[in-house]
Amino acid sequence: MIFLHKLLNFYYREYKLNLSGFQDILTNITFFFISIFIFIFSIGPEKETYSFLGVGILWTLLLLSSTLSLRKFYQDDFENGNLTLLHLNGFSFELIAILKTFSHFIFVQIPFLLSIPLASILLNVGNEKLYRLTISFLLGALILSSLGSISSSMNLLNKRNYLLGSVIVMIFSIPIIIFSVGIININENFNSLVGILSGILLITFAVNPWASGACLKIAIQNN
Amino acid sequence: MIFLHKLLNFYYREYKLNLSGFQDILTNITFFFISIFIFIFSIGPEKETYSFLGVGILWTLLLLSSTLSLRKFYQDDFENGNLTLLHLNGFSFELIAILKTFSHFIFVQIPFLLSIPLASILLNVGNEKLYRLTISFLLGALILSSLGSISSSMNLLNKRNYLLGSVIVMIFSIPIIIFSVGIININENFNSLVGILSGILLITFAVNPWASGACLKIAIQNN
Amino acid sequence: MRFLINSKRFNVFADIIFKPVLVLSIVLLIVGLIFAFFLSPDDYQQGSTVRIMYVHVPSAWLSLMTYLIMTVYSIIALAFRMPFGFIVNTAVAPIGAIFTLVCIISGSLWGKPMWGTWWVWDARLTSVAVLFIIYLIIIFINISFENVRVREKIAAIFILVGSINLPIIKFSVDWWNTLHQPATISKLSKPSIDPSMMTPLIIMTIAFIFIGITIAILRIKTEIITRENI
Amino acid sequence: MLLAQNLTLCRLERIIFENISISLSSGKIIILKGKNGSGKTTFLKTILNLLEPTSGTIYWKGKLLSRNLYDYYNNLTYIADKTSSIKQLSVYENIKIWKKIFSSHMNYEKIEEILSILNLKVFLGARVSTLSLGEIKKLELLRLMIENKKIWILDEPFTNLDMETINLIGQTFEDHCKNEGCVIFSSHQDPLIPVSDEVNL
Amino acid sequence: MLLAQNLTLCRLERIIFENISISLSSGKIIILKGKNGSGKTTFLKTILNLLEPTSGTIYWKGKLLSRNLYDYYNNLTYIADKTSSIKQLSVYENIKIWKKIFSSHMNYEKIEEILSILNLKVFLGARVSTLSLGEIKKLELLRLMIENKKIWILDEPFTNLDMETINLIGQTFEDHCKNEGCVIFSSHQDPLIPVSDEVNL
Ligand code: HEM
Ligand SMILES: Nc1ncnc2c1ncn2[C@@H]1O[C@H](COP(=O)(O)OP(=O)(O)OP(=O)(O)O)[C@@H](O)[C@H]1O
Ligand SMILES: Nc1ncnc2c1ncn2[C@@H]1O[C@H](COP(=O)(O)OP(=O)(O)OP(=O)(O)O)[C@@H](O)[C@H]1O
Ligand SMILES: [Mg+2]
Ligand SMILES: [Mg+2]
Repeated sequence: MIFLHKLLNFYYREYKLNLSGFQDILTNITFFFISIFIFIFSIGPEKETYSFLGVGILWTLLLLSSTLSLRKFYQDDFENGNLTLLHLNGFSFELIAILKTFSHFIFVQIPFLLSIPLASILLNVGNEKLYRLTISFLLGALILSSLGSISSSMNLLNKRNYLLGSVIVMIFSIPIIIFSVGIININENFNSLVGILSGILLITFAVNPWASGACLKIAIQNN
Repeated sequence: MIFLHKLLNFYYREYKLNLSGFQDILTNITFFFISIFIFIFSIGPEKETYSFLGVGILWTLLLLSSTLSLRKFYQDDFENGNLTLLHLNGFSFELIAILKTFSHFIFVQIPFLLSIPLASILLNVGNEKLYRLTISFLLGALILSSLGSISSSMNLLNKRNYLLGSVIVMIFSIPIIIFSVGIININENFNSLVGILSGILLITFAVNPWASGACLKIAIQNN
Repeated sequence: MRFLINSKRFNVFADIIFKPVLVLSIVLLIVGLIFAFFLSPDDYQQGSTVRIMYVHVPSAWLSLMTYLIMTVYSIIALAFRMPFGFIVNTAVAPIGAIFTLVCIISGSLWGKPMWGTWWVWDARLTSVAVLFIIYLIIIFINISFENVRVREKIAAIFILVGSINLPIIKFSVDWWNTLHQPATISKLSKPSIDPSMMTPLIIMTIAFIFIGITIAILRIKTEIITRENI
Repeated sequence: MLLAQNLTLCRLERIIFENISISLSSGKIIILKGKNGSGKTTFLKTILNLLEPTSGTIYWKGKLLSRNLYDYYNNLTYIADKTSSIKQLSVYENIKIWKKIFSSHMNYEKIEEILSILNLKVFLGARVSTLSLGEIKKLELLRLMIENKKIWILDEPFTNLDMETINLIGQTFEDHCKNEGCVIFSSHQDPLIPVSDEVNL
Repeated sequence: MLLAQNLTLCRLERIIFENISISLSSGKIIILKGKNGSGKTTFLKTILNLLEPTSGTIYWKGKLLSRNLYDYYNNLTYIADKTSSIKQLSVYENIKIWKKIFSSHMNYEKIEEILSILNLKVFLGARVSTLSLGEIKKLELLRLMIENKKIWILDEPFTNLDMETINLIGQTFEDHCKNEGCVIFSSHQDPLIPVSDEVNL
């Protein structure tokens, strides 16, 4: 019970930090839609192409949006000392890593996931694909959040080169994206995709608290 | 002479801030290429498609990547008081805006521009298109930097909704993208494109120091 | 006509006309709906889906009209330094956004039976979608900037720049060869449009206008009050 | 309760402090004095177990600190030399977050009372970044009350504060000691308030 | 040289300070005293022309300040209450940037000499974020020397510093005044160094 209470309180804080209200979620979603617009404007309006390209565009945007928010992952809380504060109040570094990962998922990825149905109408992604897209996005977004946690905690150790973390995330996510887009478009083997994604997810989940926690600890020591 | 000296010193500082070494330029370019790879993988390997889509994809990536770096535009210097410091040393807010715009162009956009030839090979953009692409990118990147300056100085007044600036830049860049991609692909009227882009560039150049300068001033007053 | 540019006069005038406008908008809406659903014929081509038109077209017109009003007020406010223009802009933006949303949703609902798809990327639809996003951004600007004096100017300038979109929306069907509405347009532009379809359309349009005015009065008045308290 | 023996810490081959021992028990106020760069902050971080000492051991309630960390952390409040309030949120929102994170049972009337003693009540709705530095520091010190723990570890609590507030805080320290609490804080000036023990770095 | 008459500033309908006049001429050290939140920082920002006073006028060399801003800025150094060194760069890089930005002609031997007086020389290659707060503040004060201007405007120059450094800085102020310079600084404590004028907010 106390633990649950603690979690809720952590997320109250995250909520306050990430969103000052509904309008922020809306801005997020608007951002995605404008990005889609931009793709359409630059690629051209031929609708047949999109039923095929749509999946790829959505994946690219998911990736870009999670990269976009990587800087905020631990940086702010680290710099103003709130990470230390949390740690001194009984949140172990590993727990912080897990909670932050989910918080990234909830406050950054979920708004995106919510806009997928509408986006898939705009991009003419068919209904059958939509189902598979959503499932694989749910898994993929969690993977990206975990990777993001690892790389942005690594970034705390490396004061100058903030892009490095993003690059690591992107390199790791290339295989994931190839798998997903391929299989979603090919219309076969969906279960095997889910299997593979779940596998990767489990691995990153297992590694994340350990790796991020260690990085956070060293970062706080060296600060 | 003194003025020129001042400019050079400003850029020394920007250089130190943005790139503490060659390694950072590399990271920047890597980032760009990974995005392209992801695009290729997510859309599939049909080569014919790319020769047409390539231009659009490059433009979109240019836009997204300059949006990606908007947060760094004024924020850091504003928060640690360096903006005030510069102002008190004879850099008027308008001058700061102009210099920062070029600094964004030099340290964020130029690395992309340098990598365009390679990228256009990957995306199978033909040689004739490449020339036109490069010219229009040069102009487009300058426009995007000016727009970025305006919107990120506006964001200093708005403590919460940090995506708003990016959204505004993206909305404004829609017409630019339509024009550019369209004309580059259609293979005609290239001179008129250059004319239009130069026109927009001049307008944003004229507005930028004035608008950004006003925002910076108010931001410092309210801080 | 001073009430159009002066908040005190506006308050006085609004108090007088508010109740009649409210009543009128309700009555007109009911009458219009009755006409639209019961007293107008099915289209020989489109069947009863043509009734969507009585929502779609008025909301489309009003979304454009609202933006036009905002553009005019932006010019007034910026050029002649009349803060009432900023007040109107802040108050009216969400109304325009809602009209645009209604237009898009009704259009999509109409498009599914007519074109076989909810959405296509033709010039008119795209430009309306951009209009919607512009409305959203104006609202975000109004919400998220702290300094009132600054944000109203930013919003006004943004409105002015965004108004380039209006002619694009209006004339996109003429300039580009688009999917939007080839059948009905030629129909409506015929000098001899069926009055049984024209009447409900006009009534609904006027009803929408009055609904818009009602909400606008309420919002402008609250906006005036909140500004006095700063 | 807290016993640190012969702590030594080296950083990049440089000895920051050497052979420092302290013993903190209830009712005590310890001041840590030293010049700039003498290692006060580093020492406090060491006894917080954020840094590992190169040699020396720390005990908490007789057990090795690292064995008993959870209990230790449950009993202490640390106020760092930098303020931790979130600048883009309002004072009220910060207090609310603290109340939640520290699972505090202090009610809002009490908090408002303290705020009005600190002359902060009018700023309840103001964004923290618009406060003056001293006001931000005072807000930070409010955490002592909100967390309501036994051990207070403070790093330069008096910077940016005026004499009036410093005296108020000295008073608070004494009250806290009377309630079985204890305080250790660092300062590079003379202790402006009565202390019971002095450690020189 | 600098003359401020009857400055008043309101923020959000609240009067921050009212009817303050100062006159700064060469050889003077003015201290600005006041409690937390009394408006010291705001006042300094006003005479820096960063904020517009609600009423009152400021003159520089007899002319209205806003008419003569460029010359004014050419003659002053402002050290804010927050440090402006760039944390992720090294001390040396920061100094180099400052030297360039302020077009300083001071040579590196001189700078190293000052650094060694301030006990900072060993940190020349260290990243600023690894320094202690006092050391960062000392680094910031080095700007007084690098810029080498006539008027020094300092916001709480003594926070985070130990007595030794404070005395050193007091000495520097006096030397500066002897060289036709002048100093205005804010503090919420008693002036720890001799001053020639006191303004209470
Ligand atoms: C989401 C999709 C749609 C959007 C965003 C949209 C938008 C608009 C707009 C902005 C107007 C006003 C133009 C003006 O005042 O000149 C308009 C008018 C109209 N629309 Fe649509 N529309 C959509 C779908 C449809 C569909 C599917 C139909 C019917 C097949 C349709 C039929 C009409 C008609 C008849 C008019 C009145 C034309 C006129 O008098 O100028 N629209 N629409
Ligand atoms: N941007 C702002 N908007 C509104 N109020 C502000 C703003 N900045 C400062 N204030 C208020 O003005 C008052 C004076 O602030 P100022 O920073 O000048 O105080 P100070 O004398 O420097 O205090 P300290 O000794 O704590 O540094 C404070 O009450 C503060 O809350
Ligand atoms: N992460 C780090 N890496 C290397 N050296 C460090 C690091 N952090 C601090 N130091 C050095 O350790 C010494 C002690 O620093 P510390 O912050 O403990 O000093 P302090 O006594 O708190 O000083 P002040 O009174 O200025 O706050 C300083 O010389 C500092 O440069
Ligand atoms: Mg310290
Ligand atoms: Mg101050």
